[in-house]
Amino acid sequence: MQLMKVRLLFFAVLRDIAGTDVRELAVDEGTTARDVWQSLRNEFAKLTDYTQPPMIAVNESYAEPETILRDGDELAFIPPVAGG
Amino acid sequence: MQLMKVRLLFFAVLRDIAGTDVRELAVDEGTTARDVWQSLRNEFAKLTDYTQPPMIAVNESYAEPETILRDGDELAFIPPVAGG
Amino acid sequence: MSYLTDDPIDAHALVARVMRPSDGAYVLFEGVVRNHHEGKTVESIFYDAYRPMAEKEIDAIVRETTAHYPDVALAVVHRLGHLVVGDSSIAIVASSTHRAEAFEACRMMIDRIKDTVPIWKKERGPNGEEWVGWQGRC
Amino acid sequence: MSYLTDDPIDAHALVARVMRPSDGAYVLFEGVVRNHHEGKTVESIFYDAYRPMAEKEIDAIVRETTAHYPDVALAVVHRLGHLVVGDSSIAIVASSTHRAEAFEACRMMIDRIKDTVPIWKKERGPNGEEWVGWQGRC
Repeated sequence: MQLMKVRLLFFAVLRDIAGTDVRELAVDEGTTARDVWQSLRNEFAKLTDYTQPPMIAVNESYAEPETILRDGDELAFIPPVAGG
Repeated sequence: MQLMKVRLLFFAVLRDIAGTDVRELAVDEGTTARDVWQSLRNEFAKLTDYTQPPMIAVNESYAEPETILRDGDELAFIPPVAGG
Repeated sequence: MSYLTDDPIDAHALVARVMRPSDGAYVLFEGVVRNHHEGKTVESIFYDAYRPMAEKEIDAIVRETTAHYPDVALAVVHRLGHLVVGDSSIAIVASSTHRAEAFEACRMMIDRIKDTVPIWKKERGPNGEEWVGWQGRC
Repeated sequence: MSYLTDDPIDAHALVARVMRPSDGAYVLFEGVVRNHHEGKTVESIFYDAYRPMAEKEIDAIVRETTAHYPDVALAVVHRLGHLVVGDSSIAIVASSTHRAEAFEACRMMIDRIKDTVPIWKKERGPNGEEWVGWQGRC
């Protein structure tokens, strides 16, 4: 199985929780955005209760949780927006 | 019959037509705002076609055409407004 | 405090006069002299008013709007005299905790002002001048 | 042309950028840091964004709004970073021949921007700080 590189960006509350604004991930082929969220829930206690991922962006566009990641993708979880 | 003094103000197109911005009128008791309009129609050819008076203000408040004028009243005909 | 002025409108000052620390939004409306009206070229506008009555009518509209939107702070000024294309004839500011009320109150103000306040305009263009709204109303 | 800035917003310049001689009205909306939110005192706000995506999303909203109101000219800028009470976080200008479209386009812009653009705010008050919208959403 091929390993792919994905760039994971953290913003707002997620950056505070992760303690970083970016992480390079090596993921298996077929990995979805939702899979990455589950791994973050396992890693960070503050996310354990968040069974559903927030909004998701792949390559700067909104995407579904079941989106299968490709090599070189930029992934970001988008907490509830509060602009304006 | 008692004569009363009424101050008639002209604005906008009516001032242009009348050639003045104010006129002191001596009117009979019982004279209405509409009566004054009729006399203006008789006087100024440019108003002849305007059988119905425009909006009417008596003492700086909108009033009905049948309002009976009282001594010392300030009367104004209000052409279609175009503020803003 | 007069709602009418013969000078250029300073919308920025109007906003500053209205804003309170509790306000999360404001909506500023300005009416501006445009270069056309009903297909004709406009170069300038002369605004005339029945001043004391216009002051009273605008004040009544401010009170009605405030009664309808108690959380909204309002300011309005209408300019009179000769204005050219690009000049502001009216500025209205509505500020509020939330944006919805600010939008609605500002809209209510301008709609009512255009409807009832005794202010008139004479438009001037290459083919002469005309009091807006008079021709053809009889 | 960026829709995001780290500097104070100059709404006056934004208006000047938008206005055309054919415009008879403009509506300016500004969102302002207020001193309270859901019953709590607010002293300052930190605005964060996924900048390139926020630029794209705002641009998409400008295009949608323009498609809906073709006569309207639009400008918008959102400020990021630390803001205190009274600072403007966003300014939107919509100008048009007639006022109705300017009001509606301006309202559509702010509603959509608040809905989809990846911008976040952390409110700071006497009892600490909090990312707005996160607590209790799980």
